[in-house]
Amino acid sequence: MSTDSWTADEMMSVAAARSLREGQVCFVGIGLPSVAANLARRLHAPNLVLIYESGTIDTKPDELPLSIGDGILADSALSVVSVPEIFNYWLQPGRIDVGFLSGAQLDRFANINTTVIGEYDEPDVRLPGSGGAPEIAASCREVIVVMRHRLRAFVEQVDFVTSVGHGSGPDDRRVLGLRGAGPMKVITDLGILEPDPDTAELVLTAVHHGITVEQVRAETGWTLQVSADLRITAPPGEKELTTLRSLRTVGAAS
Amino acid sequence: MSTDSWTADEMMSVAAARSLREGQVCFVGIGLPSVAANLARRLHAPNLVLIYESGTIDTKPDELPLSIGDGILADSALSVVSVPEIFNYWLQPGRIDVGFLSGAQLDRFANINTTVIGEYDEPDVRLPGSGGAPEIAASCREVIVVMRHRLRAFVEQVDFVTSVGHGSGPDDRRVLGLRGAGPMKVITDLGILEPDPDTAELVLTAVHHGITVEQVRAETGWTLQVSADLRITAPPGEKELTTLRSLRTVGAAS
Amino acid sequence: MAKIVSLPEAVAELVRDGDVVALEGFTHLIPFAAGHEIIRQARRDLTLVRMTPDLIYDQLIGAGCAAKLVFSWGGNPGVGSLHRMRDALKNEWPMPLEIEEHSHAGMANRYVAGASGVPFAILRGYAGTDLPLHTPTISSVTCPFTGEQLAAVAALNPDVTVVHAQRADRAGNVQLWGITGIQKEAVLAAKRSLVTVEEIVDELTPVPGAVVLPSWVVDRVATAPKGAAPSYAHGYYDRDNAAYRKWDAISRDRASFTSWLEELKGSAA
Amino acid sequence: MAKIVSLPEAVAELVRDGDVVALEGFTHLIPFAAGHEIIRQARRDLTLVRMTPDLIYDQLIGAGCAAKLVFSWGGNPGVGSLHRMRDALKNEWPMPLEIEEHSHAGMANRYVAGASGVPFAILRGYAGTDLPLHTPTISSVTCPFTGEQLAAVAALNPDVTVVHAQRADRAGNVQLWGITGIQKEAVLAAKRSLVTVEEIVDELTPVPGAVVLPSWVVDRVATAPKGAAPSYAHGYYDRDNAAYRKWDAISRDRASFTSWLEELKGSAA
Repeated sequence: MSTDSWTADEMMSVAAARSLREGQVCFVGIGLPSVAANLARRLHAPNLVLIYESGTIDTKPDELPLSIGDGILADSALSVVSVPEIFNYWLQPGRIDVGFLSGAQLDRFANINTTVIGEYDEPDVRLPGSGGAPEIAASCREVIVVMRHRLRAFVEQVDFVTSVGHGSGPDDRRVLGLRGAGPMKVITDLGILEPDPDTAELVLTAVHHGITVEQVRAETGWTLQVSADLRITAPPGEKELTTLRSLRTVGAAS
Repeated sequence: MSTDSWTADEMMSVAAARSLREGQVCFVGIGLPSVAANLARRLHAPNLVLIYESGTIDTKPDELPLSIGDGILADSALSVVSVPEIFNYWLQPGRIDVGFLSGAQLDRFANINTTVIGEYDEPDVRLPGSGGAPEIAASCREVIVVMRHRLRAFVEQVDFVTSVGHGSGPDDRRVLGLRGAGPMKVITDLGILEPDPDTAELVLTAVHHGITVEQVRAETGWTLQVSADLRITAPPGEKELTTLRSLRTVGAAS
Repeated sequence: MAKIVSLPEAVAELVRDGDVVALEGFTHLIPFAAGHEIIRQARRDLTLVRMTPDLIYDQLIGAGCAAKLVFSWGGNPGVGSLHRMRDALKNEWPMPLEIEEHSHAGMANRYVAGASGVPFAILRGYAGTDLPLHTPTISSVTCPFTGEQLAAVAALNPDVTVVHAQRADRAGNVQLWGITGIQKEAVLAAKRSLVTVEEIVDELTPVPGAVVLPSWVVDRVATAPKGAAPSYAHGYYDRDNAAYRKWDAISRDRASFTSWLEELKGSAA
Repeated sequence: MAKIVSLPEAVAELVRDGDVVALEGFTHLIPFAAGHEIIRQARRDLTLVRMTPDLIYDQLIGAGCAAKLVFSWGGNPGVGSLHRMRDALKNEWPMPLEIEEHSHAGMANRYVAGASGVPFAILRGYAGTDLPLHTPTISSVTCPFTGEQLAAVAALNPDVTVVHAQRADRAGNVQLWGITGIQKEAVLAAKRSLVTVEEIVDELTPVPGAVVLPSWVVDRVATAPKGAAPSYAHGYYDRDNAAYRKWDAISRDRASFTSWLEELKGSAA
C-alpha cells in the first residue's frame, strides 16, 4: 500500500494519535487505543506516559502488545505494580490525564457497552465484560473513545451501560460523583464526535478526508447533529503512515 | 558475670524466649520482645518467623536491631513489604501466631498503656503512644507481654487503654470483635502471669527461681491471685545465658 | 509451612467438588498445568473465580467442572471470544453456568479485602453503570467523615487459590516476578493455596520487582515446568500466541473441543 | 514532571506557613536535610504529620515550626523520649502543640486512603482502646454485606509530603529501596511533593525491592547527599546511633537545644 492511499482504520489510528499531547499520562486499553497511543509516542509525543491495567507504568514497548499483560510491557516499564495498586493508587485518584477506550456499542451520550448485546440474562451476544473500563471512564481527567463507526455499534441507547459517558445529559456525571470530564472525543474511522457543551450529546465535529456527513449519518443510530464549524481531518501524512505501518505486534508474523 | 548468677532481666528474657515454639510466626516489638524472640531463634526455635512492623518478614538479624526499621532487618529478611501491607495483609487477618508486646502500664485484665500516665489532656508523663501495638494486641492469635514487674507499672486499671488485653472480663474481646485470644502470658522479671480462664484476670502461675510470691505481690498494684499449682521457673541454663549474653545490638559499643 | 508434592497430589489434597477456586495470573503466569490437572481429576460444581477468565477457564467450563463463574473480563486476549463460556451461558452445554460479574477494580478490591481480613472494600466505582443491578456483591457505604457515598464490594475468600510462579526454595518460599497482578492478594485471601513453580532452587536470590510468598502462607508447592504455557513465565519462556489463536478454532465447536479434551485427559500431569 | 532544584529553592517553593506537611520515612531514609531547611526558612504554624515523629520532629517542634502534630508513635527509637515534644505539650514551649493521635495501622490506612483518592479507609482497629475518645478522625462503618462494624479513619492528604530517596534520574523519576515504609502512599496522597536524593544518576537500574515514583507525581527533586543522616540510607550509609543517643542530652534542656538550633540556622543547606 503506498502512502498516497490509506485505509479507514489507518485514518482512525492517525486521528486518535494526533489527539494525544506530549507529556500526557495515558491509561491505555488493548487494541485500537494501544495502536494509537504507541503511534503518538513515535510521532509528536515521545514522552507520552503509557499505563496499562496490568500494572505497567511508563512503558515503552518496541512492538505492540497483543494482550494487556505482555512481557514486553513489563520489560520496558519504569515501574511494574500490582493490579490493585494500579487501580487504587494510580487510576482512582484522578491523576491520569487521558483514558483511551473502545467498545462494542456507544450511544449518543457516549455511554459504552462491552458487556452484552440484548438482555443481560438472555443476551444475543455475550461480550467480554467490564475489565478496567468503568473506572477508566469514571476517573481519568478525560476519555477518548476510538472505535469503528458502524450502525450496529453507534446506537441511540446502549443495551448495557458498562462504562458511563455522559449518562443521560450534561449534569449526570456530577450527580453520580464521577470526577473526570468523561468522553471528550469519539474518534472513528469516519470522523470525530464531541459532546455538545450544553446537552452532552455527541455531535459530529469533523469528518475525515474524503468522508461525507451523509456517510457518517448512515452509520449512526441516532439523528446526528453536525457542528456549525465542521472540520475536515487532514489526511495521514507520509511519516504518520510509514510509522503506523512499521508498528509490529508481538509474536505476529512479519 | 558468670553463668552461676544472672540478672532478673536475663531471667525474664530467657523465660520469654522459652514461651515461643519452633515454627511460630511472631510479630515482634522493639526492646525486650525483640531480645526474647531473637534469643529463641538461636536456641530451640531456629525456624521462628520474625516479623517487624517496618515491613520485614522472616528476618534473621545477626545482631539485635536498635530500632524497628534497622537496615539489618531488611538485609536479612525473606521479604520486605510496605508499612500498609504489613498491617493490612499480614497482621490484620489473624495469620500471625504470636504478638510480642511490652508497655509502661499493665492492668489486671492485661490491658496495656503506652500513651500517657495521668489524664490524656494533662498527662503526668507523655509516653510514645500506640505504634503497632493496638492492632498487634487485637489480631495475633495470642499475645505475650514482656515487661519489668514494678508497682507503678502493674496497676489495678491502666490510665489509658492503648492496647486491649481482656478489657474488663472474659467476654469483652468477643463483644469488641477482637479475633485473637489476647494476652495469654505476661512474663516479667519476677514471674509469669496468665489470665484465669473464667475471669480473664491475671493470676500468678509461676515465680522465677529465687523469687517469692510476696516479692511479686509487693510489685503488683492489685490483689494478685496465685495459681493453685504455682510453678517455679527453671533458672537460665548455661547455653541460654551464654547465647543471651552474646547477643549484640547494632551499633552498640562491644 | 508449604509441603512440596506432585501436582496430582496437590490438586487431590486441596481442590474439592463444590469449592470456590481462584486460578489467578494477569495474562502472565496463568496456572494452566494446575487447571488441566483439575480437569483430569474431574472436579465438579466449582465456583471459578478469576479477573480475566481466558483459555484455562474456557477449558474448565467446557470440561464441565464449573457451576459458576466470578469474573471481570472474559475473552481470549488479542483473539476474540471464549466459545466454551458462551456455549455454557447460552446453551447450558455441558451444564448451566451462573455468573457474577464485576469490573477489574471491583474484583481487585474484593481480593484486597479478602487478603486483609475485612468483609468488604470501598472504591470509586460502578456509579451509573448497570452492573450493580445484576451483581449482589456490589453495594454502597457512606463516608462517616464527608457523607460521600462510595461503592462497596464484598470480600473474596476462595476455598483454594492456585497460582503459578517462577520458583520456590526447598522450604516452600515462593518467588514470582514480571507482571505480578493479583497473585499475592489471591493467595493471602484463600483458605488453602497451591503454587506451581517452574523450578525449585536452593536459594531465592533477590530479583527486582519480585513478590515473595513465605512458605507459611502456602499449603502446597508443586513443580510444573512450563506450567503457565501457553501463557508465559517472565525470564523462562514467552507467550505462545499461536496457541491462543489456535484455541479459537478448537473451541468453536463441541466436537473439536471434545477431542481436545479427550487428549488432555489421556495425558499425564 | 518533577523539577530538579536546590533544596532551599524546593522548600521555598513548596512549603508554606500553615501547611499540613508530612515528612515520612519509617526509621529509614528520614528526610533530615529537608526538615533542617524548613527550620532555617522559619516556617510557622505547620501541622506536622508523621507515623513516627522522632528527632526531626523534635527539632521542628523545638524550633517553633509546628502548631499541631499528627502521629502514631513519638519517641527516640532505642533511646527514649522526645524532650522537645514533651516540653511543647506540657509547657507550651516554644508554643502550644495540638496533637491528633492514631495507631500505626490507622495512620498507614489514612495515607492509603489519601493515595487512593477516597475519603476514608476501613480497618479492624481501635476497638476497645481509648484513642477514639480523643481523636475525631476515627469513626466506624457497618459492612453492607455482613452487618459487621469496622473502624473507619479519615484520609490524609497533606499539602506537602517530603521524603528522602537513594536516587533520581535526570527526568526526576525517583527510586528508593530497603525499608520503603509509607513513602509511596505519603507522596501519592499529597497535593505537592518534594523528594531529596543522595544522588542524581543517568539511569535508574532495577534494584530488588525498590519503589519507583514516576517524575509526574513528584513536584521537586533536590540532591541532598547524606540528607537522611543521622538516620540511614540503605546502600549508602548506616544509621548514626551515637547521634540519636546524643540528641537525648541536647534536647533535655532548652539552653543546649537553643545553641544547637542557632548552630543549625547558621549553617547552609
